[in-house]
Amino acid sequence: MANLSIGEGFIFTLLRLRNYVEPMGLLNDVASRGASGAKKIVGSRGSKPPRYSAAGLIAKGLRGESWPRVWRDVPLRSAYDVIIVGGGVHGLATAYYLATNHGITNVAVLDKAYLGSGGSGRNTAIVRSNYLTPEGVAFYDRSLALYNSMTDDLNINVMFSERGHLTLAHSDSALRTMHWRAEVNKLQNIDSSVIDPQQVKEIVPSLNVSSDAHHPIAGALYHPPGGIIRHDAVVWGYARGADHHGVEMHQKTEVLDIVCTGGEGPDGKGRGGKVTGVRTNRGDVSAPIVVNCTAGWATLISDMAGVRLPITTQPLQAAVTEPVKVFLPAVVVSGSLHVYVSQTDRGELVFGAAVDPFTNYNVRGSLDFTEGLAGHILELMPGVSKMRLLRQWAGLCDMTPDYSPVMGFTPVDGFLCDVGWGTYGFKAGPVAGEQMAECIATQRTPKLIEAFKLGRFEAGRLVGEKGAAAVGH
Amino acid sequence: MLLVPCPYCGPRNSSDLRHVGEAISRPDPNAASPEQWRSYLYLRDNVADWNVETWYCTRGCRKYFKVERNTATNEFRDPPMPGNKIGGKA
Amino acid sequence: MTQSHRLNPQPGEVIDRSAPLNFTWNGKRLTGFQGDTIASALMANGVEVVSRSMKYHRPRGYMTADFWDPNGFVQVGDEPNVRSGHRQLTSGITVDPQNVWPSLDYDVKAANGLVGRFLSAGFYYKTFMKPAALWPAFEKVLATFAPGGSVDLDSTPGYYDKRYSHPDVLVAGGGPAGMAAAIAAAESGARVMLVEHEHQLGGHLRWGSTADQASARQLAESVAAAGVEVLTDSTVTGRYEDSWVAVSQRSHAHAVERLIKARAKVLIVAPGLIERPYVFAGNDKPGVMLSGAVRRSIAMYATRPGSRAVVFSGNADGDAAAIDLERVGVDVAAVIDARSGANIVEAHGGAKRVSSVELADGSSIDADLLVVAAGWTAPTSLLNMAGDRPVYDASCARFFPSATIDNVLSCGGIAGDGNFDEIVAHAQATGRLAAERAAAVQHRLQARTARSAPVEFAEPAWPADVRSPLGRDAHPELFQSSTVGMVDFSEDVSSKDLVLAAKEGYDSVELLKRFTTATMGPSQGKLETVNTVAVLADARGETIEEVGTTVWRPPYAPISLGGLAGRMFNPHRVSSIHPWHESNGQIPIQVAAWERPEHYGNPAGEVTNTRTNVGIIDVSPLGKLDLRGPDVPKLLNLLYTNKWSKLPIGGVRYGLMCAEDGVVLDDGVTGRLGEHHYLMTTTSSGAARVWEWAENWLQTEHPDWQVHITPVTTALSSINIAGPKSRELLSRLTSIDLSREAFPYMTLRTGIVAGIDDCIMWRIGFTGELSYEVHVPSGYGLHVWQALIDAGADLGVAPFGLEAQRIMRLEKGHFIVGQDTDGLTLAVSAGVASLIKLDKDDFVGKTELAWALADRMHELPQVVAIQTAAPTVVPTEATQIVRPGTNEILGRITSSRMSPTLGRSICMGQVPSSLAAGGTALELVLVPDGRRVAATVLDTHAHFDPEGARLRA
Amino acid sequence: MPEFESAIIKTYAPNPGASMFLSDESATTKLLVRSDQAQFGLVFGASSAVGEALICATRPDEWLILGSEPAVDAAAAGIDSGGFTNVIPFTHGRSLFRLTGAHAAGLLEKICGIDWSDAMTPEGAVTSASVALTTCDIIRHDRNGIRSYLLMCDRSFGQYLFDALLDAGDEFGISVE
Repeated sequence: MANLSIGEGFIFTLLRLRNYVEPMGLLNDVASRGASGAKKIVGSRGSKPPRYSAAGLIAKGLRGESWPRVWRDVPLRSAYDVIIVGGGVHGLATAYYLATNHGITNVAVLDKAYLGSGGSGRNTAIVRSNYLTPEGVAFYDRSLALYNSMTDDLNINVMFSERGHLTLAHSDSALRTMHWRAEVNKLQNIDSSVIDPQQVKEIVPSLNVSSDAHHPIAGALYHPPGGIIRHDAVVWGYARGADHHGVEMHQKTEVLDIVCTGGEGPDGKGRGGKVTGVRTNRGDVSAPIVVNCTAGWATLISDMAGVRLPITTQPLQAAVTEPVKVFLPAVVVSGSLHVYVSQTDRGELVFGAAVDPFTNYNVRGSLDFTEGLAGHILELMPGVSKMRLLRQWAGLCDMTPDYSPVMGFTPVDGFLCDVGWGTYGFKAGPVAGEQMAECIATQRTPKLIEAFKLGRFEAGRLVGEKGAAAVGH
Repeated sequence: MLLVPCPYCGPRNSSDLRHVGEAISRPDPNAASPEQWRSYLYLRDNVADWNVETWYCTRGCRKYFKVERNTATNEFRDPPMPGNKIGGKA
Repeated sequence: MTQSHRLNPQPGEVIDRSAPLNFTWNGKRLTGFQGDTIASALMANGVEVVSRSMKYHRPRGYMTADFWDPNGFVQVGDEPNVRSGHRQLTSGITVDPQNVWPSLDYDVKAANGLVGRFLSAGFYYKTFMKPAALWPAFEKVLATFAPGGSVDLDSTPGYYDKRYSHPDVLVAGGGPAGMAAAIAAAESGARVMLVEHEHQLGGHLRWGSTADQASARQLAESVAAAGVEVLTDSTVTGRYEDSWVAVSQRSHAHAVERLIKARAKVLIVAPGLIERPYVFAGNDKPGVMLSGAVRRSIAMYATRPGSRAVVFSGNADGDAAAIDLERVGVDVAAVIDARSGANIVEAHGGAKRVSSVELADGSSIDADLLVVAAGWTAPTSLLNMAGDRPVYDASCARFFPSATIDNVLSCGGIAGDGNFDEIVAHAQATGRLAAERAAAVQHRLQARTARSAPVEFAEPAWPADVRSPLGRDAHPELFQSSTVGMVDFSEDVSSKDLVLAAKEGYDSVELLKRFTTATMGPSQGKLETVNTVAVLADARGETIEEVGTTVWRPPYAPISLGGLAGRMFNPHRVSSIHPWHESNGQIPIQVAAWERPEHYGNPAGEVTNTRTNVGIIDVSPLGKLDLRGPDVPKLLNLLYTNKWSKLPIGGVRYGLMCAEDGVVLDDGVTGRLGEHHYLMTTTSSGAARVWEWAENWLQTEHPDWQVHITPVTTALSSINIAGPKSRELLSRLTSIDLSREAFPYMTLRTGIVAGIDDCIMWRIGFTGELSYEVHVPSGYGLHVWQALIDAGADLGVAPFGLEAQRIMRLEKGHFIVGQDTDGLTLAVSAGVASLIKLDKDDFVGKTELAWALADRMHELPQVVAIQTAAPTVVPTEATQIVRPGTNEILGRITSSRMSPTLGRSICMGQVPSSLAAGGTALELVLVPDGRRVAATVLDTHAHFDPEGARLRA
Repeated sequence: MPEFESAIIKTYAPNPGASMFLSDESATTKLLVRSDQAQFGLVFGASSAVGEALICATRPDEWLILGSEPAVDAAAAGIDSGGFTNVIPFTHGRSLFRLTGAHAAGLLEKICGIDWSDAMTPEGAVTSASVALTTCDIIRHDRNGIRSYLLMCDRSFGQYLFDALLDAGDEFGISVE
């Protein structure tokens, strides 16, 4: 196990120094530093960009002006202090907190497509913190807190709708698991309790709570702080915030290889090695730290550094209906029926389900998914049979054996992971970014993610969320 | 709905089978190191490419079999339905 | 109200004037004809405004008057979002406008239009932020802008249905090309399914010349003659992997909607082209219609779309619309020929109708109808789903397929242009090619399928595509005028919104789409995509080809949840004794698919009777596997943690199974019936899993072992007879010697019970009582049960259910896999150390268990029996065990009951090893009030009769 | 011995004039042969009459003998007991139904994903598949030139499947025989 934590001994002097010596004048610092190859920052924010506000909207509306770019479009440079692979919520949040909490701004976020094109833009935007294990609860509770203040922090309305989250139980054993979660939650001061079918009906009148349903509702875990959020706004908000601090976002920039030296594998990769940079479709870029935030593509990226991960990739499908007048006030999840549903402010029902039954990297979506989904939804809410499914899509999930992430250092020095999020990635984005930033900046594993280290698999100490997996989302 | 080439039944809808996972071999349980054993338990290649995997024909012949599938395209080697191939310019 | 806008009979009209139909619109009674769509009936009645737009609540009239019309959504009875341009009128329906408040004519939210310039796309991201406390209130206001109709939550689903199909060739689109392809394929010997979205075959021929209409009829007759299965008012909604094609059939005689799942050997995509709107100021005003809408209105529905028209024409269809209008007496004020560079810049008018059209030269023409013919969108959805990425051809101003897909062929307008004969000839060649390729696919499927008829010839070579491609007609690039207009009508997104968003950095198609919601509305970009891309290209100073397009995702057209769900199947299992339970007061419980008695009214009484007299329980759902072969002991040794080599014939043994990570998987008893014959029982829920598990080990790791596993769960009805009088009861029904000496604990006997041969009896005791489990051939299960009831009246025999069994097993301290253990519980934590035999050469999970026993026991939890200090307190299952005085979680209660036998509460739970010793004090946090109570760990798992004297009696 | 009781416990009013029929033949004697030897010269997917019994190759290493008890006994004499072979009485394990009618394939097409065309599932073909979400062995066994199928499922699902077949057959005018 000792050899798995090599990265923690590594001291990143430059970053540390800058962090402590000059935490404020960040842009100047980045721009003046020749060592990392930064000559001149093209398009760097000269002054603070205008804040979003109603007054601003009116002023711009009157003058017919457009807003400045949400993030700059700048050339890719040849060196950075940190390269983050994957421009989703996790990668962008990591960059944002590196800049804001630690003053590390010579950072590039690379995405092979456009920002938010992976799971961040494909999830069903549910947030909650009523997990099963104390580790999970503490972690997601921090995430929920960050989501709660995000509109203010990022100055973009992420439209967090704290509407309550219901996880239905259709059997005694499911109800027992709900009680288990509720009790763990309560002991950590999370608002979470088990309610009976009548209370379920009062909160969500469209649910069929009759006992002669095929899968009668035996009760539910009710979590009032859970809700939905506008996922794209979270992506754009972090990107905009990171950009304000000098972080660069590079879209259509695909990492083709990770360059290492000294490792026991081919080309200096693997255990004992050290990262020196990445090869991309737009040229080579050097960096002493490379962070893998690529969800479904996680093993493909980590393979480039010679690091094997306990991850399989399985699509998670979702779908949306045409809009109708709003009738569903809360997020409803049924683990045993493999479905979750919420209604957007636009009136669409947004559905998700369980991951596909076999590994693959295909996001085309299947008919079986929509059939199963509709059947299960109608068992729960027979009144919606005439609503129409408008669109279906899929995202790639990085599934781990214990339904918990892999975070922090790896056996390759300078190569860090924030992956293995399975179906929970979006909920965790803010806290994952915050903790990864701390991990990079301090070169120590923060306590909140101690349980999620890669080494736990080789040590045989899995995280207990496995028990709650069946009732996920 | 994939058409899975069961070597016994012939092509079958994937809902008639269960995907067992990547074909892996079991280390000697009495000699394996923790690293080897837990690699066997938890680590998978998870390539986005051709991969040998095991399926179980649940609703059909009830045989376990190995088959090669491209996890990026979901194409099977020597596919039961020829013609899925996407070519160049129309 | 008369049908004021109905024309004299037209030669191709699809309405039946002899069949008038009454309906109400917006509270008014109107009349239409059989064959009308709701839209055509409304237009015939002179209705001009049918809806309000989503954001600005601008009045909207019919623009395309077909399925895709973004303005034509109406509520019909309890059905929201009905496409009035497509749905046929039926007698007596109630049709109402949607998205209006308080009414269609006076909509208060239309005021949004006045502040429109502040409500640019994505405005909500930039405001409503301060004060944060008010956001929930803002959110409620935003939610009232939700477009769409209303659902009636009390409505019950109608009869929906599904069907599989295996056509050789499936043709999507019943226009001239689709029909010609279907005929040619069928004449080449293929089984063909032809699916048409509209109510009639014929495509654009339906609103063409008399000759066109005659051609359509002729083709349709040939389709029928060729034996093609024709589905009209049906849509191919998706093409999924391995040519799995979804068809939504709305025209089925019995079902509201039927989903057909077709494994089409070849799919022909022939959806034709969709006419595209033009972006200019006022382009969403009522009275602005696309040329196809105007021509359909006249030719098919005999309705007059206006009285004075301006026609903006970029193609022959626009010209034809002008001719059609003149023919039926509409004053065509001007034809603005885009091909000669003329342009329109704005449709002027009041709130409800166009009144004049302003041209690029500054002139203005009075008109109440502006007909636009600006070009076509190729609906390439099905090709996208098959992996094609269409590319833009600037000379034709539309996208074309870019790739060849061997089993997806396209013909008709999506593939190119030509005159009727050229289109038909290409389609026929496509049909023949499809049939040939389908034959090649059929050959391979048939040759490889075990049950199929033998194939008589070698697999044919893959038929090459030797079709001559269709030509392409030049078309001017007509996307937007010099003015700002609506691009996405259902989302109220204008060209200015798109330009501003692009400048703000949302400048790739996907980001733009997400930020502005353009193309995300109900027509999913069928009308909007190309204009969106064109506006973006213009803003970026690039070509459309460079900007590219978005991926069209399934479904091609929205499909109802009822249709997708179909009839719902919920397989339901019962034992052979079920009729008795039903007529004897069972309170049933559903456990997975099984329905079984939870109790018969008084579970505590059932416990007491069993402990005092004798009880019988139907345990038929218990998983049972018949194992035969010389290597069964090897298999048992591998699957179970304990040893099986020395189990004698007639012996029964308990075993625990683990997965390779050492986690408890299942448990049960296995008995040896003969030299090479065993019967294994599993948990009810684990039956299927254990069977597959055992087969996996046999087939993949040990194919050389000779073992046959046969599931016999429902071949045998299983009855447990428990209690001090069970021996007496059973002895009345069998001649087998049941004495303690002749038939000791943990042995089995076979023989006759209640006259039934081939019964298996084993003496085991999950309840802790003297008990016999009898396995009876299922055809006689009910007979044996009834015989036990009848024979034991004087002994006090009574049935007991699952709940009484759960209480008794907890009294006795037996854990339940999956309840007292969880997904991480290693076998070494289950308190059955004596069953883990590390001296065996191998067993599943051994490696992990050996390591755990060597050095991890201190960090692993233990399953223990627990009792609360106060005997009346029954902690809810899942009650947490904490470090006293803190919220630190140490463990939890996994099972708990009030014990009728002991008159106190009893529990089982998981605690850390350090707290597992008997006598250890625990603190529990009760549900729901958080009250903290004391409890103690017991020395053994058993709360009752720990020595096992009763079951050995 | 008391009478064998089928899993079909509901009673139905038969309509002799119907165009499609479903009958419960669960009492048929069923004998399972598991063997690594080819039996009766039948390869997986085929069936054949042996005397009055019907022998179906239901799995690559499994054969099922159906018929009256004497017929099955007679046929069982032909089992090659060489190699690794076991014979397992299976009468009680399965419900057995017969579906007969010109549109019988049309009914199955509603609840089962198998291709029922003559080329793919000819007379005598044996397959197994999900029917209304239960696993069934299905044998095409036409009667007097009329399409007919034998369907077998786990006995505990019998009543459920019987009703699911009747429901699916409603549009074809099905009746219990």
